[in-house]
Amino acid sequence: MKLVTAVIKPHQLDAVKEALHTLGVAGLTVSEVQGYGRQKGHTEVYRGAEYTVEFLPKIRVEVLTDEIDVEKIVDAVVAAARTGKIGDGKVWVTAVEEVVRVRTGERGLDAL
Amino acid sequence: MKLVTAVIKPHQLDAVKEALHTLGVAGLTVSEVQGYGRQKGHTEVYRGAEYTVEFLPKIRVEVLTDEIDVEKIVDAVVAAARTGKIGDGKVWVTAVEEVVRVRTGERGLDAL
Amino acid sequence: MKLVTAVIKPHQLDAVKEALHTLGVAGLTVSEVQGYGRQKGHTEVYRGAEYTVEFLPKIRVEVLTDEIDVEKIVDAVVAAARTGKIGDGKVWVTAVEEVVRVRTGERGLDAL
Amino acid sequence: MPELDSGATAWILTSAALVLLMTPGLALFYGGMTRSKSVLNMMMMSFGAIGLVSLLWVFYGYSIAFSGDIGGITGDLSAAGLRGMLESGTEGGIPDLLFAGFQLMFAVITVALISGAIADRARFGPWLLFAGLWATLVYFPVAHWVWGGGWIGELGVLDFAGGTAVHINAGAAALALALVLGRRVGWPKDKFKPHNLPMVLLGAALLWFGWFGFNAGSAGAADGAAAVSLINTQVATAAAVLGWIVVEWLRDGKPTTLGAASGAIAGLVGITPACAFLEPLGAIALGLIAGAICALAVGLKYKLKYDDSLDVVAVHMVGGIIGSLLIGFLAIEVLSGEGNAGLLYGGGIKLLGLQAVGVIAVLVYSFVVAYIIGFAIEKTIGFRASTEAEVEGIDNAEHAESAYEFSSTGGGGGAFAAAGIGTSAAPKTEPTEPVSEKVAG
Amino acid sequence: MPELDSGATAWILTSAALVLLMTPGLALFYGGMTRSKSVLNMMMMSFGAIGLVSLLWVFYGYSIAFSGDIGGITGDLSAAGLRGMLESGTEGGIPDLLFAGFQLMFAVITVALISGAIADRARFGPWLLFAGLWATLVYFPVAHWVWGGGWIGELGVLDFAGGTAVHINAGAAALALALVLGRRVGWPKDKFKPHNLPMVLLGAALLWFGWFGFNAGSAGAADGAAAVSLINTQVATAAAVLGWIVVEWLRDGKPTTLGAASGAIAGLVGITPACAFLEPLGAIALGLIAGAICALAVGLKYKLKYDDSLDVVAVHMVGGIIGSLLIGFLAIEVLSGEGNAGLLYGGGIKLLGLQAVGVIAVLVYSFVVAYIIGFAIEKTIGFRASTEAEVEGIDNAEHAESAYEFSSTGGGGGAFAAAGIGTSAAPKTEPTEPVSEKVAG
Amino acid sequence: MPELDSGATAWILTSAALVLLMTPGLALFYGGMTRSKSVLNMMMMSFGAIGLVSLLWVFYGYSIAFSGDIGGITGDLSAAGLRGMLESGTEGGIPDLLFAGFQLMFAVITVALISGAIADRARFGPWLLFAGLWATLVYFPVAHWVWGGGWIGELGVLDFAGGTAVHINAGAAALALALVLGRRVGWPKDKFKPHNLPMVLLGAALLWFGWFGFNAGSAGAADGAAAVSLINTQVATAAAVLGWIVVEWLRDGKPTTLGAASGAIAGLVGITPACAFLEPLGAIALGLIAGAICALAVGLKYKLKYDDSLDVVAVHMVGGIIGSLLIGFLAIEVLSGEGNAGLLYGGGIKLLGLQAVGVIAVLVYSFVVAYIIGFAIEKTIGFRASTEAEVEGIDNAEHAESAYEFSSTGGGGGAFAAAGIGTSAAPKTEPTEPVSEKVAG
Ligand SMILES: Nc1ncnc2c1ncn2[C@@H]1O[C@H](COP(=O)(O)OP(=O)(O)O)[C@@H](O)[C@H]1O
Ligand SMILES: Nc1ncnc2c1ncn2[C@@H]1O[C@H](COP(=O)(O)OP(=O)(O)O)[C@@H](O)[C@H]1O
Ligand SMILES: Nc1ncnc2c1ncn2[C@@H]1O[C@H](COP(=O)(O)OP(=O)(O)O)[C@@H](O)[C@H]1O
Repeated sequence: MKLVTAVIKPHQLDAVKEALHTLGVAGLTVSEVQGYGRQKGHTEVYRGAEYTVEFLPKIRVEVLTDEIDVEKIVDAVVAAARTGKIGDGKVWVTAVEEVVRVRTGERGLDAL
Repeated sequence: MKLVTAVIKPHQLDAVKEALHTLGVAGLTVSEVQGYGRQKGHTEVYRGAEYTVEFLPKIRVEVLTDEIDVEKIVDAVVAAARTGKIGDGKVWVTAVEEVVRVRTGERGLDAL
Repeated sequence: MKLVTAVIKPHQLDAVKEALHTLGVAGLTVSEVQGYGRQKGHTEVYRGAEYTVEFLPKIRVEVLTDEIDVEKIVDAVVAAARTGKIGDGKVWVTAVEEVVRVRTGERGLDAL
Repeated sequence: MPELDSGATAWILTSAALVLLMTPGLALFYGGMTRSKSVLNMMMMSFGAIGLVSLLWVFYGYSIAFSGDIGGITGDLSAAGLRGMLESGTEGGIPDLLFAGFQLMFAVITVALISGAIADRARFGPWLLFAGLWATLVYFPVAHWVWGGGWIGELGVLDFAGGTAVHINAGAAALALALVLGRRVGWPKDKFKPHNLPMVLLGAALLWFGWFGFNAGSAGAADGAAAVSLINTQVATAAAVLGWIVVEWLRDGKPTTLGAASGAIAGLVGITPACAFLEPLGAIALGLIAGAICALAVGLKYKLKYDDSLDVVAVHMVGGIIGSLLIGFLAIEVLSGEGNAGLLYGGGIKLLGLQAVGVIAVLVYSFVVAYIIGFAIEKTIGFRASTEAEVEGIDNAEHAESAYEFSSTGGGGGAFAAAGIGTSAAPKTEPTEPVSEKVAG
Repeated sequence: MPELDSGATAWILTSAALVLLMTPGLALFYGGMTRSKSVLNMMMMSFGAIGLVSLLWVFYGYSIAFSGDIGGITGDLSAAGLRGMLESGTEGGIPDLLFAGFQLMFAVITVALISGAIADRARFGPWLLFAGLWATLVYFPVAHWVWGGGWIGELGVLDFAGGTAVHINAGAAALALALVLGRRVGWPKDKFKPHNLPMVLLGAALLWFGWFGFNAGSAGAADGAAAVSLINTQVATAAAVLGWIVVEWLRDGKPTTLGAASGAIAGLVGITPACAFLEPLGAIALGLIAGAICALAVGLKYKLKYDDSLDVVAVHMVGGIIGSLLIGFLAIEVLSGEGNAGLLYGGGIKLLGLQAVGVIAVLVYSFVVAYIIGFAIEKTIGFRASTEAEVEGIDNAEHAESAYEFSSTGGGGGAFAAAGIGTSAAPKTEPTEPVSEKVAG
Repeated sequence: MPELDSGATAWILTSAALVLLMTPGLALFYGGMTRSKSVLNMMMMSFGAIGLVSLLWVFYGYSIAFSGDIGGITGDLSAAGLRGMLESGTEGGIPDLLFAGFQLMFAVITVALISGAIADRARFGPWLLFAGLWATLVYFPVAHWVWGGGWIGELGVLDFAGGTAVHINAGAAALALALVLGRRVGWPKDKFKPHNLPMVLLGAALLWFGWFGFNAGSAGAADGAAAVSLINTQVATAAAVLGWIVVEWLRDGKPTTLGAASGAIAGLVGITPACAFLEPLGAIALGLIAGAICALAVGLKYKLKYDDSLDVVAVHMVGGIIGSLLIGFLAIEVLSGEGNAGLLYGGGIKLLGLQAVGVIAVLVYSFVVAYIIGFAIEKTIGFRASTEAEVEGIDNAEHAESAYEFSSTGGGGGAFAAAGIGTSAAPKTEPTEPVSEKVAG
């Protein structure tokens, strides 16, 4: 099994969710992160001095999936998250050795 | 070494922590996430219109461990996190190639 | 490719960011987590009774990198994050099978 | 018809506005103390009380409390609907209708005070029902007893601004409801930490500010009694802040902001019945005592295992008792009237005895009736929310809302806020027009 | 020169302070309803209005509204700069300069009210320009029409504290601006959930409190009219809270806190023109109607597809119309003056007709002029913020700030706060002295 | 004994309540500007000052300031404990005890103002000690100098409501403490961003509102002087809001809400000594100047490297100096008294000279004594918190609390809040009764 992790722009979450839904992926987990990259943050003023806010808010999306669907999922996420502007984020894939559904104790592919 | 990641219901965190403690696991890292799955969210009303809040708050628990304990840990987490109701979450295991304890620089099993 | 994950003390983030910058790492993703470990939390008083706040705020830093740089990055993070006091945190490395830059669709090393 | 005193009228107009502000102040004070998942429900209990009790006061409350007298027990319905009062006159220099408006605010806040005992677990509809019944069966008659020509006032019990009629009354009802509704899930094992302490302090500040209208406005005029009441209110409250935090400092090692805020309220409660009867040094003594004892009284609920969530009993009931009884020690004849000197000022035990009668009568009556009303509601339509609603947050269960929509990284910057998480994605129904189905729990 | 009445003066001094507080109250009420990325911009529109309109009032606003009269349409500039008023006299027992100060507060809040319609997307500079022009071309003359000796007042239209001059006036302008600026990105598909409901309730409470000065202060004295206004304001508002949440309860299944807060404002708006003319039971009827109808009126914007973001039209325009017209049904001759009985109190249709004339005149004039000013600004310097600024947060785009710097885990403990994230790392320039470059967008 | 004027009494009762509210307003204003880990400590410094200074005022403060006179330097102890004032009389139409209560509020806020300079790093106990000593050695005598029959007032220096006695006094002490306690860890490299700007605005609004009592209440009556003070307070403050944000707009490219709030306070401070002596246009000029100069004065601390954390020096000391000196330019004889015309209104240089004497005397005296007290405390029991406490959050270190318990995803829904994280799990001790050990740091 695989874990697809994506760091995307917050406003693209809806599109990504839709795209995954279309592929039949029913579950996912998201969290708030802050990204630092080529995209530069904005400046804020405080008492006449300017400060650069370097980190920008991003959303991390995690989807557990089987080996077969992983490519489709990556492609779907990349397509849905793209705005073409700097700061669109990254998607990466790692191997998962075991998955358990807590409610039932099912393991492996059944747990997805 | 392995990394056990669990996405659980917030109220089960205490039980999971206890269970891990019993197994002698002294450290863990938790974070706030939002889950989307078969469990449906609730509805909120705003100005007479209903909106579905689709994402539900979950806690992600991460535990670094050695190969030997990993099965026990997974079982303990699954048992402690279970309420039997939909939305109980997932537990998964990934391989870790290296671990370092920052304070001492110890590596591998010593770092756990 | 590799993913280096570090759980560090919040105040060390600046130093870690600088250290990575020096190594030429341009991007990273951070998130808020809570750590539970040997370092004990503080106590708060409520209505005359004391309660232990067990979890302590930590920052999780994630850096995607290639195989070659991974050791340098781990060493740099460990050095920068160290205060020598309990609770300094952990750094670990996992294997990544694929990385995509969302903006361009580039894959693998080009995506870093 | 006595002539209108425009200065007195100006002060009571102001005081009425000040007392109105106390109820939202209370909503903030209480709301900040709950967890973030039940703050709206907490605040709605206050706003609901304002809405309902204001109307009942016009319909018949004022009349029961202040119009006529039947055997010292209750007024009659001669002023129901406040009809005919538009030009009726100016009792003591202020328009009668202004007095009715000023007293309306007292009825509202007294009811709202009770709600702090049942934070996190009371359903809103049953609360409104309770509020209406308790106001009708307890507050209106008790106000008559104390201030409307009823038996307590006639007996000679002193209660300048509401130690018995307001605070003991509400505190006893709070105890009854805490018992009827039972303990919250996890209490007392878990800490129920205030989710927003600056909000608690803000609420306490608005209460303090409004309380000048409550106490000094109870003089009914802009005169020396109002002046004494004002300064005594200030210094007793200041002393109670110190009294409470010193107890914490000695006992726990640190003074807390929750303690400072609670101490302020304890001092305000304590000085309420006594404010026009003491010299400032007496008020300071009263405040120190009220602050320190109420700080200790908070421990009672852990000992006796009732979950008075926001300490209405320890602050309002206990504080009201302290203030009412200390009049018997500290009253000054020139202020409290001939024969009413306190024990420490050369008076006898009689005043203290009278005060005790007033205290006990209101305490017992309010407790018993509140218990019966609450019990009846719980057994019929159900007062307490479901465990699930309580655990997942009563705000959503009762009001289909959640209080805050921040994000971890602050205004404007948070990823979840930007992504619309929590704010949800698509509306279930196109909001072209309000939907008509019921909200699913 | 009539003698100074110190009681009346005391009450109007107090009332002026109360009305000033309403504008920050409004800023909180509105600010809590926006998303956390645009709360500062929302609040700044109110604070900017206080700053600018206060000065214009001194320069020429008071004079246009209240000094002299040219054809019933406008005052003159005889009192420009408020010069010569220092000792001028005491109209009706209070210093003229106090009356000018009291009325200043009305001008400020009326302008600020408009801003709720254009939340999340208005640039601050153009807003100030609009505020100044609208105050000059609409508010000052309309205040003259209604209260300064102009044609509406002379006609016999009753508006005690500002149903036409304040609420319909602001509400119509709000509708115009909502149309000029257009809908927000994502509206109406997305839910624009209030980011801080306790803040909304606090704002509503401060408005309610200050409104006693607004309504009862409009009596100009501490007398029976002030007393009637005060109690009517209270009970109408209480009734409107119930009216609004009952509509929600029946329609949606749950009463919301946003509904309770909105209901309060709807009640306050509704009673404003009528407060001194009704008996309390009439005020309750008015409040129930205003609360229920405004609750339903919120649906209009979804039907008609204009994005009046914080429902200024549904609450102020509709509420103002309801209150102004209901005078024609509910006025009591002994209060509203001979020949001014409402339809339900034995009067004729004439008063209702007059009220309708006042309503329509102000509504049309304000809408048209506001639309023209807004349109001109939008087409020249641009009124609406860029889409990017809107999506990423107008607070940063317009004010280089973000509202909050919390962290997920609360005060003092959050990892991001501790790490200085959001608070940024190093200043771009050494802050040894304020930098002089422009801020990059 | 002059007769009681009920209108004057009504207004001073109201004003006393308004001035009391200023201190919690200040707590919010300052508290919102700190980081979220030190907001409670900031607010507690204000609440502690209310508690302590109120009592000292009764014990001997009032007497030193206003009872008797010893060589123009200090009062005596003839009114210690406020004994014998219950019936003493009615100076100028209001009860003496009311005057004492009104002035009490001034003593409280003056002390509280100082605390903004030492945000994030002051221990609470030593702060209370400082507050008591500074009130005793500085505020009480200086109030005597200016208002109690002492040498500054006798000299002919004009200070209507406290430019010297309150603002310069507190500002100079703030500078002294900032120097004694030293810079915060990370200052000036790191940005110390306000954690809650809506809270800052709320605090500024409550200060503004309360300031009408402060300034117009200083008239001691409900008369023309009060009316002038009220409108001047409003328009000077409005002008200062514009003055400050225009400086920002020109210099930084954007107007900020922190600037608007700070500008309001600068304007209020500036107009305080002058409010009853100017015409409204003069007040506007004063406000514009105060707003603009204070905005620039904030840069001083970066130049001179002292960490006046929340800009007490730039706003209160500088603003107080501006206001006090501008009287010498803008005073109008008909208001300020014969021979007291300002330079621009045909007066001579003498008034300006006198004003400068008053400014310098208070500035030097307060700075020197505050420095000595602060230094003595730092060297004995220690004033500044440990670096660890400062970095990890002084709220927990000093008060064993944290301000907020939200969660990233909003009220009721957050995972950490639901899991009880931050709220902790099990109590260390079973809370069956309050524990007695000391809290571990
Ligand atoms: N090496 C990396 N490791 C982890 N996260 C990264 C890395 N590089 C970029 N990111 C994440 O991706 C986001 C977008 O990166 P950025 O360089 O700004 O844009 P782009 O990928 O479009 O060039 C960053 O905000 C950060 O969260
Ligand atoms: N494919 C998935 N990838 C990542 N997280 C998932 C996935 N499926 C479910 N989850 C997480 O598990 C939680 C519970 O899933 P849900 O389908 O609601 O319950 P259950 O596992 O009991 O059927 C979700 O809220 C989500 O956080
Ligand atoms: N087994 C583990 N799995 C995951 N995270 C851990 C583990 N052990 C420690 N951590 C993380 O590292 C942080 C520091 O650990 P701690 O034991 O307090 O200090 P140290 O590593 O210096 O001995 C913890 O707060 C926690 O976030």
